[in-house]
Order: sequence, then C-alpha cells, then structure tokens
Amino acid sequence: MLQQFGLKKSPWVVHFNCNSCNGCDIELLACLSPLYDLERFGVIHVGNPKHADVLLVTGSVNHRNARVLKNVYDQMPEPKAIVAVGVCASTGGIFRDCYNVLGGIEEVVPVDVFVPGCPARPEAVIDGIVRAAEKLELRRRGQPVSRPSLVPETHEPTPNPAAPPETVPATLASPAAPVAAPAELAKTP
Amino acid sequence: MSQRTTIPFGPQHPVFPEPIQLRLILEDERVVEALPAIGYVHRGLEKLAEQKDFQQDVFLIERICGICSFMHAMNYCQGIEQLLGLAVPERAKYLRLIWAELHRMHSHLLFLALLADSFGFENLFMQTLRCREEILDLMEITAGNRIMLTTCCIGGVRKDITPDQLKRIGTGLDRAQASLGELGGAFAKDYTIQRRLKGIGVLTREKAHELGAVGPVAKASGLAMDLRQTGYAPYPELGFTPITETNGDAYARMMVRLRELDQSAELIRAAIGRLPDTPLSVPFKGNPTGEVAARIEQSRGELLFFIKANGSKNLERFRARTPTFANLAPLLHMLPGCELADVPVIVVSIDPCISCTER
Amino acid sequence: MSTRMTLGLAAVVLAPIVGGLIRGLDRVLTARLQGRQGPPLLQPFFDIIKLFQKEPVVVNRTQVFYAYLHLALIALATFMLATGGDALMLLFILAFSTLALVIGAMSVRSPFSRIGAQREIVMMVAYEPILILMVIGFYLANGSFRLQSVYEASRPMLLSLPLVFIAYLSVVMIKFQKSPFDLATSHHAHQEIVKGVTLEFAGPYLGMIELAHCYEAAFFLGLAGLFWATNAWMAALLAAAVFAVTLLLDNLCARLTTHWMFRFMWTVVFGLALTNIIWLYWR
Amino acid sequence: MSLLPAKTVTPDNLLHEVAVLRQQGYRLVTLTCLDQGTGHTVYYHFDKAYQPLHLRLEIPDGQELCSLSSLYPAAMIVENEIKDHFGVKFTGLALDFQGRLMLTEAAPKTPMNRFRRCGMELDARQPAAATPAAA
Repeated sequence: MLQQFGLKKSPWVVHFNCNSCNGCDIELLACLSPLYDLERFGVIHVGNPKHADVLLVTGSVNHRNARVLKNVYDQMPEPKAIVAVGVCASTGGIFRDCYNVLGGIEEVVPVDVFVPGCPARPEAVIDGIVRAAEKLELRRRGQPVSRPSLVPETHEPTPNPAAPPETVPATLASPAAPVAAPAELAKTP
Repeated sequence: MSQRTTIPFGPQHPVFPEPIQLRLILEDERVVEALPAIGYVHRGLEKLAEQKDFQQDVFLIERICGICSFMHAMNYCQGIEQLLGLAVPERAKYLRLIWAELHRMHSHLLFLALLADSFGFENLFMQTLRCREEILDLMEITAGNRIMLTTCCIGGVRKDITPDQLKRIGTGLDRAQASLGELGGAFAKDYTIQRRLKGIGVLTREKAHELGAVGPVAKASGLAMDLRQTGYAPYPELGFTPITETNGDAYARMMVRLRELDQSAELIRAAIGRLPDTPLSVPFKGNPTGEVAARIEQSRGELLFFIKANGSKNLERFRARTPTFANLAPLLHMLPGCELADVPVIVVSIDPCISCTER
Repeated sequence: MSTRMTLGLAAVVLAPIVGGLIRGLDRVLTARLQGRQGPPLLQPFFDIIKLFQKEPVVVNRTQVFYAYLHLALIALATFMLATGGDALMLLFILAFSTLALVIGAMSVRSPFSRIGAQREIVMMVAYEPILILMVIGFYLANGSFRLQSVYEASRPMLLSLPLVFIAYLSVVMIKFQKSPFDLATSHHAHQEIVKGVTLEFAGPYLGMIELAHCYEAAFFLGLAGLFWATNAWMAALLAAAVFAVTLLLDNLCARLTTHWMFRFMWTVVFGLALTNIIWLYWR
Repeated sequence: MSLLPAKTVTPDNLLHEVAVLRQQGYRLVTLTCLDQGTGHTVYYHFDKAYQPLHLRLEIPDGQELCSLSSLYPAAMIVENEIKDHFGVKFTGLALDFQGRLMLTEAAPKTPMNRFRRCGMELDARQPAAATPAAA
C-alpha cells in the first residue's frame, strides 16, 4: 500500500553534463530556484549517482565522456530513468557534425524522456523529470515501459503503458535492457 | 598524520555544473598539488565553424557557451564586420550593449549563486537565483528566449526593443537592484561568508599579470583591465570605468562582480536614455576576407576571436580564446596549499566556464 | 517495570515517525524561508519508502553490517532515553552508533567517503565532551547517572544547567548537519565531498541510515526536552525552540571548516558548559 | 587579403623576442595555429594597455617549436592544445599532456589541420596534398 508513494514522489536526480554549452545546465539550476522549485516534487539534486533515481544528461556524447556517462549510469541502482535534456543530449544538436561528437546520449545509455529545447526551458525540464518518475514506478512493478523514439510517429496510437507485455516488443518490455535500441529507434540520418 | 590521498574532483561533481576534473593530491585535507584533466566538453566547435557558412556561424558561435552566449555572437559579428568594413548603425550598437550587459548581469548573478552554493549557503543561493530570474525575464521579453537570444547578426541586430519593453527593462532593473541591494549586503558583510572568502585563493597583482589572468580575476588583483574601455560599443560615451579591488582573494573577486552588477544596471539605464533612432542593421554583400583578432570584454573577461577569411563563404580559420582558458593557469596557481574545503570556493571564484574553455 | 518497557517500545516505534515529521517540517520550513513552496510534509517518508524499493547495491558485506548496527544502536539509545536508563551508557551507545557509520564509511575505498568519515570523527571529538559535561551536570543536579532521576527531579534541569543547554544547542546543530556545521554529510553539503559518509551506501542501506537520521532527530530533540522534563509541555516547547534555532541558523550561515568548528567547540562551547558545571559544583 | 599586422619571427629568435616583450610588460593573450599545408603558422597574441601586438611564425612540418612556458607559464595549456589539434611539437613544455589534453585515443588525430589528416607523427605523414576544404 505504502509502496505506491515511493518512487513517484521522491525522484532524486543526478545531473551529468556531457558536452553541453551550459545553456541547459543553467536552466537546470533555474529549476531549483524559488520560481520553479523542483523540490515540490520531492526532487533532491544529489551529486552521487548511487543515491539517484533519475539521471539528467545535458549535451552530446564525446569520445572522452562516453565512458564517464556509462559509468555514472551503471552506478545507479535499479529502477532508474534517464532524461536527455535539450537537443544536444537528444541528437547531438547543433554540434552533431563536430569531429569530437558521437551524437546524442542514446549512443551510450537508453533514454526514457527526451526534453526538447535549445536550451530546454525549466518547465520542460520539470515535466521531463516528473514523467521519468512515473516511468520509475512502472519499472518497479515490472510493467513494460515504453522508450520514446525520435522518429516522428506517423499514425500509430501512443503505446499504452499498462498494456499486456506480449503487445510490446521484447526489447521495449525489459526495463533493464542495456542499450537495446530497437530498429525503429534508430536515428534519422 | 600526513597520508597522501588523491581525489578525483570531478568530472561529475555536484559543485560544478560542468565537467572538469581536478586531480587533487591531498595531505590530510590540504591540497599539495592540483592537476587539471579537461576535454570532457571538447566538441570541436572551431572546426565546425570552418565548415559552416560564415552567417550560420553566428548561431553556432553563440553556443560556445550558454551563459554568455550573446557576447560570443557579438564579438564574432564585430570581427566579421571589421573584415567586411561595415559600419554598424548606432542603435544596433546600443541594443547590443543592452543585451550584453543583461547577459553580464545574469552571468554574475549565476556566479554569486554558485559561490553561495560552494560554501553551503543554500538560502542565499536560492535568493540569488530568484533575483536572477528578473534579468532572465527581461531577456525573454526583449528577445523571446531566456538564454540564447540570437538577436545579433552581422551588420547589426535582428530585433528591436520597443519603447514598452524599454520601460519594462527599467522596472525590471529596479526590482533586481532592490533585491540585489539586500543580497549584496549579505554577501559583503556576513561573518561566515567573510570567514570563507577572505584570504582564500590569493592572487597577487604580479602573478595575475604574469599568468595572464583576465576579467574579474585580474580586476580583483588590482589590474584595471577591461576591454569595454577600448570602445567597441558605446561604453566610453556612457562613462565607463573599470572596477577594481586590490586584495586578490576570493572575497575581492566576489566584490568586483557584485559592484559590476550595479554598474551594468546603470549602463543599461544610460543606454536606454540615449538610444538613437537609426536603422537596426546595414545590408552587406559578398564574403569577408582577411584576418582579424576581435576582442571583447565578456562577463568572465577578455574574449579573443581570431578569424581568417579567404573570400569564400567558409572561414579559413576560426579560433576562440575564452576567458576561462586564460584563467585556468591562475587557478592552478591558487590551488596548492589550500584546504579541501576551500577548493570549491576557489574554483568557483574564477567563475569557470569549461564549455567556453574547451569549445 | 512493564510500564517502562512499554514506554520504551512505544518510543522505539514512534521515534522514527516523529523524527520523520520533524525532518519533513524542517524541509518545508527551510523551503519557505528560501521563498519556495518546498516538498510535502511527508517527504522523508516517501524518500525512505523509495529507498527500500531500490535495488540493494553493496560494496562489501561489512558495510551492510555497520548500516544495521548504526540503526540498531540509535534505536537502542532511543529506548534507553525513554525508559530512563543510565546516562553514561546512553552516551556510549550513541557514540558507538555514530562510530558504526564511520567504520562503515571507512570500509570502502572511496576517498570522499573516507574524508567524510574523518570529518565525522572530528565532529564526534568536538561534541562528545559537551555531552559528557551535560551528563555530569545531570549527576551534580540529581546525584544519579540514571535518567530516571532527571524525570523525577523536582525542578527543571534548565534552571541548573542554562549554559550547558546553550552548549547542547551546538551539539544538535552538528548532529543535524546544519550550517555552519554541515560538514560530513547532508542533503546540501555536497559541494566538498559529494555525500561524505553516506556516499557508498545505496538503496535500502541508505534507507536504513535515513531511518537512523529520523531516530536521531527525535532522540536529540528528546534530549533537549530533558532540560525541562518535569512538564511535558515545557519539554516539547524547549525541543521546538532548539529546532527553531537550528533551522534559523542553518539559513543564516555559510558552512565553515572543520578546523573552525573544532576550535569553536573546544573553546567557546566547552568553556560555557564547563563554567556551568563549576558553578553547579561550588554552589 | 589583409593579414593581421604582425611582426615575423623565426623559431630561433622567438624566445628572445618574447623575452623582450615580457620585459616591456606585455601580457600573453594566446597562441593561434593555422595549417598551411606544408607547415604551420603560429600567431602569438600579446597585449599591453589594450594595444594588441602579434608575432607571426612560420614553421615547416617536422620542426619542433620551443615552448614559452619558461617565460609565460600559462602558455603551457594553449601549447598543449595546439599539440592536440595540429600535431605541432613543442620542446620544453612545463607539463606535457602527450596530445591528450582535449582529445582521447579514440578521437580523430590532429583534427584541426585544414589541408590534411595526419597522425601525431608528422614525419610519417604523406607530403601535403593541399586539397582545400570543401568550399
């Protein structure tokens, strides 16, 4: 009975700046400010991945920090969720063509929520964290959690999170699947 | 007990919004040696700027750093204008100045908030961020975005500030300055803050010059060095003089920024008062050619762009030397000998922008 | 005997609930002081429930043992406080509880965790003498080391030990990890050593430590109540006053260094408490 | 094309010239490196009382350049960066990151070179193809 309060109401976040230009990072800081007050949702900004439930990543992945990002991700105990904040974290953004940029963070870790924007607005970041917290709860119950796709959805209905597992592709159903990006999640060229 | 420990300070560390790694070698809690490991946010922006059209580069270069984005774009545009021989209309110069100073204010307020965070003063952190929102509101009202304004373009600005918005800037600055007055008192006079900042991370005037410190770090050490005096924008007409402190410690660096906040607000007011009525931009034809080293005083100090163009629409070389890059050497000079508890304070006191540094 | 036993068990059950509420109130009031809305009052409970639902990540088995020990000992200390046990024993158990956490933090190889543990030890060295002086004060006032005698005393301890009470305030601030003493671990003291002592504890084990913190919150405010144990209302008022002072100072101060804390505790605070004891002795 | 007004120096008299500037109270702003196909041009930017002063230095491939870290310790970082990005080697670096300041093993080698892609070893490189980058 008590369990339903847990994860949804207390998503502790850890922020990792991958390759960001700081725009999204300072908007994350602004989320903590009295105007937006992230703590309303029980969010604590912990510096330690071992305590965190939600990983907020800003910026794209480069050769040096890919390993660090994977490391931070691996240190987080299950259930966990990843939020890609801003377009750089989602696809590489304006820096996609840079020689040292590998692309969005999807290259390294599975993403649960993409927050758009350059930089992402604090409202959008808060929304992303709250959505990630809902996914945490589903994940704990062992229910299938859909991973978003950056490929625009054409006419398919949005996946029902409570749908029975057999209707969901196996790769999507397993919450702990490492970087199993299904074919339809492959990025647009 | 003099056991040596090596602490990897970063790249993912809560006090830094950005990844830089300082390998600190500690004896007990005293830092003996500090080695930087950077490259965690190296993207290769300079190369991309050479591959893109020089007009697209305005938006790319604005994203060298999200905190002082407008000033990057401004410096780049000024450099290209110099190559093209464009005379920017007066109104555009004043509008650029207004946005640049708004950016300086929000950047300095962010610095104060991070500094408060670095010595664990959560309340002050929150209040400073609240004050910062006033400035962000002004930017959103005038440009449509909170941080990335993208109003600067080659030849002038893309957007005008209407009289209503100018009035709103005035009231917004009043509110920000009112709360800044209270916050400034807390920052300058609080006993615990003074204990944490005074005499910490001292950089003498000689060392500051030798190590090439720029911006508030140099000004706090007594070097009156502010490129706004060179007159790239109508600063001299508005009666600008650089602010300096003499002690060269973290407290002095904070005071420089605190006083610059008020100065920026006054500059904006003065600029609004004298805003000339001219077109916003001049049209231009052709591609730039030649070499130029454009400089500007960004919120963290001197920003230098070396631009080499060869008459095609791609630049031949774009090089950015950002202020934090210059301030890294002073930082590494300040760290040895300090306490571990002072490391966040010292690092934050130079207002590091790693994203600028590594591009 | 059996009523005291029931009282003790009730305290062990109720203390985390009261402590959780205190911590929740702390967070709400702190947020309000900072001009924010803040989390719900029950947030500490949500946090603990969540932590127990997380995957247990263990660095080594020792660490887990010490997390259990930390929680068990602080619960035992709460039990003893409620049943009016021996004050010196109480102090010993309390110190051992903190020590369990320190050893747990020392048992892993993370430098931040170790520095946190070192700081925790420095903090113990700074506040333990004050607690001992407090117990000596109780003894001088009542002629017994049993806390029962404090409960049965005719006049409130505050009247005999006013300076010790003030010294005790700073002990509470250290234990609650409030500015300017938030040195070793705290939700906010992450700037220097990330999470300090609790760095390497995760999931349910961190939940246990959080639970222990709830016990601590209730325990130390209960100890503050001892200074006016003759009247339950006055005791509660005193505890509330201690809580309010720590909260206010937390929002008015920056964090200072371990050295400063050590000097401050051993000169000013220790001096205050000692003066009180000497005065009590010669009275 | 108008070049930056700069005094030309050679690798031999570089240290002497810079020492003179240091005596006169100039501050080292930064270094800029440009790839010229068969060599590199290095600009040394100085500043004194807002008056910029630039030194230009041409260096053929394979030749090592002496570091300024003995005169200006801060030059060390930018020299390491140039080593990363262009493969220009410096002698007497106060702290040598071995081409790993900005880049890692997996990253492209000397990516900032405009006319060629070469490894860190300049000697092993093919003669400059001098194909201008996509216009």
